[in-house]
Amino acid sequence: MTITELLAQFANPETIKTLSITHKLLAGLVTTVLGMGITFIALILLQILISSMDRLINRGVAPKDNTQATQASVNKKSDVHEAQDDNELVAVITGVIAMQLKTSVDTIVIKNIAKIEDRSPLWNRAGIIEQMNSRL
Amino acid sequence: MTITELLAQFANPETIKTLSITHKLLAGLVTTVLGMGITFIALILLQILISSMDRLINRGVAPKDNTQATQASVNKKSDVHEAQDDNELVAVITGVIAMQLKTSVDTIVIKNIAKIEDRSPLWNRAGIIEQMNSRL
Amino acid sequence: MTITELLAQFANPETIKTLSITHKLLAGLVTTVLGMGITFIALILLQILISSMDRLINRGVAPKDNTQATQASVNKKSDVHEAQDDNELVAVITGVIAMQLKTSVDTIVIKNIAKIEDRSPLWNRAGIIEQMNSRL
Amino acid sequence: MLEPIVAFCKSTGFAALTPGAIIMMGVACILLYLAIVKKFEPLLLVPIAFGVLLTNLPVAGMMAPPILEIKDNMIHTIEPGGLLYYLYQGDCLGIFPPLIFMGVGAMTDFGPLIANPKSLLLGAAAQLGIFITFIGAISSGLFNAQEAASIGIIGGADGPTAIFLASRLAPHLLGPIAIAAYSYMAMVPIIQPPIMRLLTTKKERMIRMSQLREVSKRERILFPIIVTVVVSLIVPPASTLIGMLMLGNLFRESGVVGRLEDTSKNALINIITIFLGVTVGATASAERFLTVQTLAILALGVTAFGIGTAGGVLLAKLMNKFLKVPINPLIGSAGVSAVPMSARVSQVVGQKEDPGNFLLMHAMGPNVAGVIGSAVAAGVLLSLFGK
Amino acid sequence: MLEPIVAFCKSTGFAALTPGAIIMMGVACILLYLAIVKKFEPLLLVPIAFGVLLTNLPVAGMMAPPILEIKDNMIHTIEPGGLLYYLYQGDCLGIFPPLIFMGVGAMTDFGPLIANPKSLLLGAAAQLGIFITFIGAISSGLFNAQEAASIGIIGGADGPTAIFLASRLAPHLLGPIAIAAYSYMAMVPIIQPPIMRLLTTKKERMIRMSQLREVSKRERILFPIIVTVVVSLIVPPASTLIGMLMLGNLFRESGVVGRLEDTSKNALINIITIFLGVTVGATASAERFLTVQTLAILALGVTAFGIGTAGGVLLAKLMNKFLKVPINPLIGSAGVSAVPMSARVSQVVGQKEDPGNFLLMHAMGPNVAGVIGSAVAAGVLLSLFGK
Amino acid sequence: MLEPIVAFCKSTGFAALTPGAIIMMGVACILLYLAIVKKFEPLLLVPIAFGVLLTNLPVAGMMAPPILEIKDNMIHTIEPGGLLYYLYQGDCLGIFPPLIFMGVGAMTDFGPLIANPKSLLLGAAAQLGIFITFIGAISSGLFNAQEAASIGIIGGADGPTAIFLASRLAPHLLGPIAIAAYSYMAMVPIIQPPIMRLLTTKKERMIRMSQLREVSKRERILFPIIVTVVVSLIVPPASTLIGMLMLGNLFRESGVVGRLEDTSKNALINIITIFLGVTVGATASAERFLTVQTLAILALGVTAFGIGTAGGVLLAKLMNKFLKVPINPLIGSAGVSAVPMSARVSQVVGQKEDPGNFLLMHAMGPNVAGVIGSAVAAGVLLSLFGK
Ligand code: NA
Ligand code: NA
Ligand code: NA
Repeated sequence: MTITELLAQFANPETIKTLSITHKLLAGLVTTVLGMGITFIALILLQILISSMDRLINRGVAPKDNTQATQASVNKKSDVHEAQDDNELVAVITGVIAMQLKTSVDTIVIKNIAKIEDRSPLWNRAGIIEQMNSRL
Repeated sequence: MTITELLAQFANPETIKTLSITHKLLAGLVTTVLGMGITFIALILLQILISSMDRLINRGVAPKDNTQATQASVNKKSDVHEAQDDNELVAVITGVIAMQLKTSVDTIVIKNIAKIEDRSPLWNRAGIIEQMNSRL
Repeated sequence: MTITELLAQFANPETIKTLSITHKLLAGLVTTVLGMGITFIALILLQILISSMDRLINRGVAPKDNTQATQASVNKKSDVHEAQDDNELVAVITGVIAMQLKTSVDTIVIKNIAKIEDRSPLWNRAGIIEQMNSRL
Repeated sequence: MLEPIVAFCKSTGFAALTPGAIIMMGVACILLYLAIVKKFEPLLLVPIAFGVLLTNLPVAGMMAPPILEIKDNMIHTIEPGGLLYYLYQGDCLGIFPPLIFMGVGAMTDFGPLIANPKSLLLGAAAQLGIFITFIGAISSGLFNAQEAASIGIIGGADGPTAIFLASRLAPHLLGPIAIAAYSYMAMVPIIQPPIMRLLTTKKERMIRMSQLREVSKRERILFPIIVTVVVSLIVPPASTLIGMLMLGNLFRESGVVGRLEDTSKNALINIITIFLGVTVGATASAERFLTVQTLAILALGVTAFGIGTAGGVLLAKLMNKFLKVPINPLIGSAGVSAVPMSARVSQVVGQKEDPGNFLLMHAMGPNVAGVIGSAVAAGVLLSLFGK
Repeated sequence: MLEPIVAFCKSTGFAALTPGAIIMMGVACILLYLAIVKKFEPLLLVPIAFGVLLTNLPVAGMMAPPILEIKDNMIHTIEPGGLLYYLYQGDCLGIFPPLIFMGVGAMTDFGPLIANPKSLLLGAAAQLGIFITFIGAISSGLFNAQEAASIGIIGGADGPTAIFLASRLAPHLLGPIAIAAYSYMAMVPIIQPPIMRLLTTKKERMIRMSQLREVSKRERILFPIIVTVVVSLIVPPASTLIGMLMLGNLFRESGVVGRLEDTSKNALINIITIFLGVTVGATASAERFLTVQTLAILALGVTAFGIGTAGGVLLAKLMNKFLKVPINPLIGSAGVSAVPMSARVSQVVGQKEDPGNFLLMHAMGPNVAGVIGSAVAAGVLLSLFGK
Repeated sequence: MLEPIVAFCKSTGFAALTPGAIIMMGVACILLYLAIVKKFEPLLLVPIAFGVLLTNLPVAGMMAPPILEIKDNMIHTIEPGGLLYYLYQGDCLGIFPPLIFMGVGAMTDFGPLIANPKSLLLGAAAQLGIFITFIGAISSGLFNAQEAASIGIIGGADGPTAIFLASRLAPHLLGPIAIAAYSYMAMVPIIQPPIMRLLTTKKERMIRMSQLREVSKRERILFPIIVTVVVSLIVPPASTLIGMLMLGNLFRESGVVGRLEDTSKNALINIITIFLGVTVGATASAERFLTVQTLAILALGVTAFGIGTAGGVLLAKLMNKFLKVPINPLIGSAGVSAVPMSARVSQVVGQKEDPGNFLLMHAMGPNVAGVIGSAVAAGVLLSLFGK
């Protein structure tokens, strides 16, 4: 029988019982090849798109040295969304602290998820008012 | 055909196709007259009731001069509900600021919606305890 | 008829109408005996289990004098869950205050329900990170 | 042009306005007055009262069921039902009350009960009001067993339990029962003190009780698990209420799921409270509410509270016959639950005699035990009279 | 091994990708641009736009209904429906918009309206846009009465009302109508000023209005009750929207149910906004959206806003013929609601003439009145053209 | 009087108590111990464990379906179902997991992945565990393809994905699968390090990686849109999970819908987590859980984690054959997701060799890529074995 027929019988809870163990394993192998193949195709396609997005958007942005860049990214983020939890930040801080102070990571965690200030006092208003100021 | 029949056919997605454009427009006009009429009736009735409510409840409350009244209203409001967003307040502040400081309205907005303090620690308790103090 | 038959007829909205008032009252009495009996059995069983739990878990924990114990319990609790509302605390404070200062209970209430700090910045993360520190 | 206007006038609510509807709107306004001005359980009575108002608006049909068409394995909604009809499903399917109980559990500190397990006896005794009222309702001849049970449970002084049982046994009485339950819970400081004074001597009221022992975190964590298992084994129909109450309490005491505890006692319980309150009120349509039954329910409800109070106090006195260290009988009345109000009544009445006597912490024990007690009683009634 | 690969390729979305779907994804991206970069009503347009994107992903079937089997009193789900199909039930059963209105009520201060009840007339006049647009839609010959009504309501400048009516009368147009409503609400500062200047003299625009009186707490509490009863009696089909709007406002003004007010204007409204936005967007499938009707809806929608603005301004001028103390006609335009934006437009246009003239507080009156006005208009249309 | 007592005793849970039920209650207590004392994923394991407890309480029937009567186009509930049955509908209709994913998206920072797109390859490689385990499950002869796929997905180390797939393909295994998934996610620091050390040389483990570039806001906003479109086109069945994950992330990155982001990652995700956890646990009744299958699932699950770890590490080593700038193979193991734990494992194992080497930021890339990877794998399995 063809692989398609095999897969069909394999996928059917009734007919699978009729399959020999070899057939089952073959079907399992096909599934694995298909599954890993498609997973890789999808994620490689994403990789290509994201890399090209990078090239399209950020032209001539040179990486800075560690400390500065970190600083920057931290500040920049905290501008972008107010007081949101920032994994990179956690990373750096935890890393450093882990080496020296042995402070509980919790404290950092708690700080990070300070609830963001609600930016819209009336439902669907915030955006409006901002643009009014820009427009009028 | 009578206007009622016309409206009936007009309201029926099947029969409306059979109506001439003049009939349709007539029906549309009737709808408009009815709609605006009823809307006005409802809101005028509300106006009357609210005005009379005013007369019934607030006897001999003289309006104060702008600044004071504003002050008052602001304070009074913030007594009434703790730290709730108060459009009047926004209005005055925004107006003033818009003239001079050109501060982003957002800041005001954010302040206004500071989450009100939850007044009942146990479900359906707060009210109870208050009145207990009054009663016992 | 047996009590079981009586209860069966009593419980059936159709047949209950056929019962005499005496029968109804008898059935009501049986219900009361059953109900109170089972309620007591359940809660006495709980009492026994909780008392034995006490004996099993806390061996040789002597009660301290009022003020200290209170202090302790208050502190201990606030370690256990951060800033949660603690009825015992309310009790003591309210009691004392009620005697002297006549402060509104609300203020206490409000303090108590200060929202607990969210201890997990990423969904199902907090626990993980803690144990990591312990394990690695 | 006149015709359609006449037609429209016929379609307004004024045309369909009945005296009953007008009276019910008045009732709604009275309830709003009690809730907002008199602060009677506002968190429940405001939504309930508004639900009463909405359901009695003629023609609006906010409780109207949808018109469906079921054919060839498809369910089509020809005309959608009213908003309150859909929200009401959460009540009549028994979904909302247990979820509220989960929030209550996350808010409740069972420490005083764990520290003094004898409290459980008082929490059981105070359920006497439920069953005596049940007999009263039966002997009134106005109610069948299911209805009488739903009325008796008012004596549990516990809103969600009353709504849970009534929605299963007598949904048509949900409105008056819920209104009675919450109104009387708010009136506990008026109902209880005279009964407490009547049944106790000045000497008894002056009994001081020794400081409660500390409760370890481990006990606090084991408690909800034990209660869930034991109660559910003895009274399976009570397991939904008790189980969710204890799940919420476990969120609280485990100390490792702060976000779940926070949500269950804030966002979630508030959302459900709004839906539950409005839809419970919405069951009180004129034809259902303006009946002699309603008056009977209001009368029976207050007796239930009174008898429950007496039951607690009297058992406390009986216990003193056997205990070396006596307990103050005033804490018995707290067994009716109405947390934490009846506990504070115990303290205030106690302080009348001896200003230095702090009973509140001791009264919290029977108080929270009463919540468990009435859930158990509800379970028994459900197993006896449930479908 | 080739076969299954081919088979799988056939099952991908690429195989089923239609030009329409590609265009709709483009539309979704444009909407996201407007929402995120241009800040057009982001709270609604971000979910709506993403819903448009999701519903047009081939094969994904996120709006697919479930396959059921109904036999011997059991309903079995053979194959579950798509996520968005289930969430969409909240729209088409009319559950979500009233709940959003409850949150809006909890956020809205009706004080300026209570202080100046004349505002209600302006709020009524601004609904003219709804009905003129209705006639326009009819005369276009593209729409039946139900569809025309749903398009007209765009002129109400009130998202939930538009979605509520459209979901009842013309669910297949929900997508374009919602998108038009929110886009134009965001563009009010562009649409209104020219019309306002055209219809008013410099002298009129410079009219100063006297300080609004203070509003007592008692008035604030009575207001939602009165509005609910009166509006529901005159236009029963409006009672769901108005009732929930006023319930939310009562939560706010009563001052005794802080937690319910908080939840209804935060957690609850946010959750529903996400579900409503995504599912409303999800109705905009290519075959439904890429039609001449959609273009007509966009064109008619903007006229609706314009006519509404004119209606408010003109009535204000008319009123000045009779009033001793004249009102500034610029506040009339605020009657279209789009709270609080059109009110701020009134102020800004007024300040252009006289920087010392603060109209915002006075414009808030017609502004919130417009919300009530369009709900009433929606009720009328529902009673005329509803099933 | 004896009869009814006997009758009642027969109706208690004790009468119906089975050894299986007792064992399951023990299992529930063990899970609670792991969750509360050992802090194994408490946010999920506490509700799951309590669900196991509740569902195994005899007679309580908290998962009992309702008894309906369908006649003349009406659906009547003769007897309501159990609370957990109703909440469980959110699982088996596939509503809850995507909503949790929305919250996860709102919490997740994809910056490290955008900064280093190569991470995606590692995120793909780590899914190997899913499919090898699938083969293992098949060859065990105990499971059909649907069940084997649901077991394999445990290797995705992603709770919602596992629950989503299992609820579609093998709902009867939901309990053991969810319990295995979350337990092993908590045990990642024990499972991964030995494998990582075995497959890497000290020299490889000491590779330092250059600072990640900054990621612009624009990239952060475009990312979720691109991922949604691309993944949904290639694997349509994955679009629900990926779409909601990315919607949440768009809420976060757009920066204009703070309230929606806040609610989706707090109130909403917490509510759903409670319902999902309890009901997933409630599927683990004794007859379903106490089987040889469950043991096989636990054994297969841990291998899945191990193989996934190996897959990531080995691909990283392979990539180093081609890359000018080598990557540290330790970050490959983070591809199994279990965010952010396995990323921290990479850092800690790396620091064992070189305390100055900070891999965490680099490991976050494969880590979040693993979430996307396992959602894609789930989509493939769904398209192959779904109804
Ligand atoms: Na009670
Ligand atoms: Na409007
Ligand atoms: Na994964």
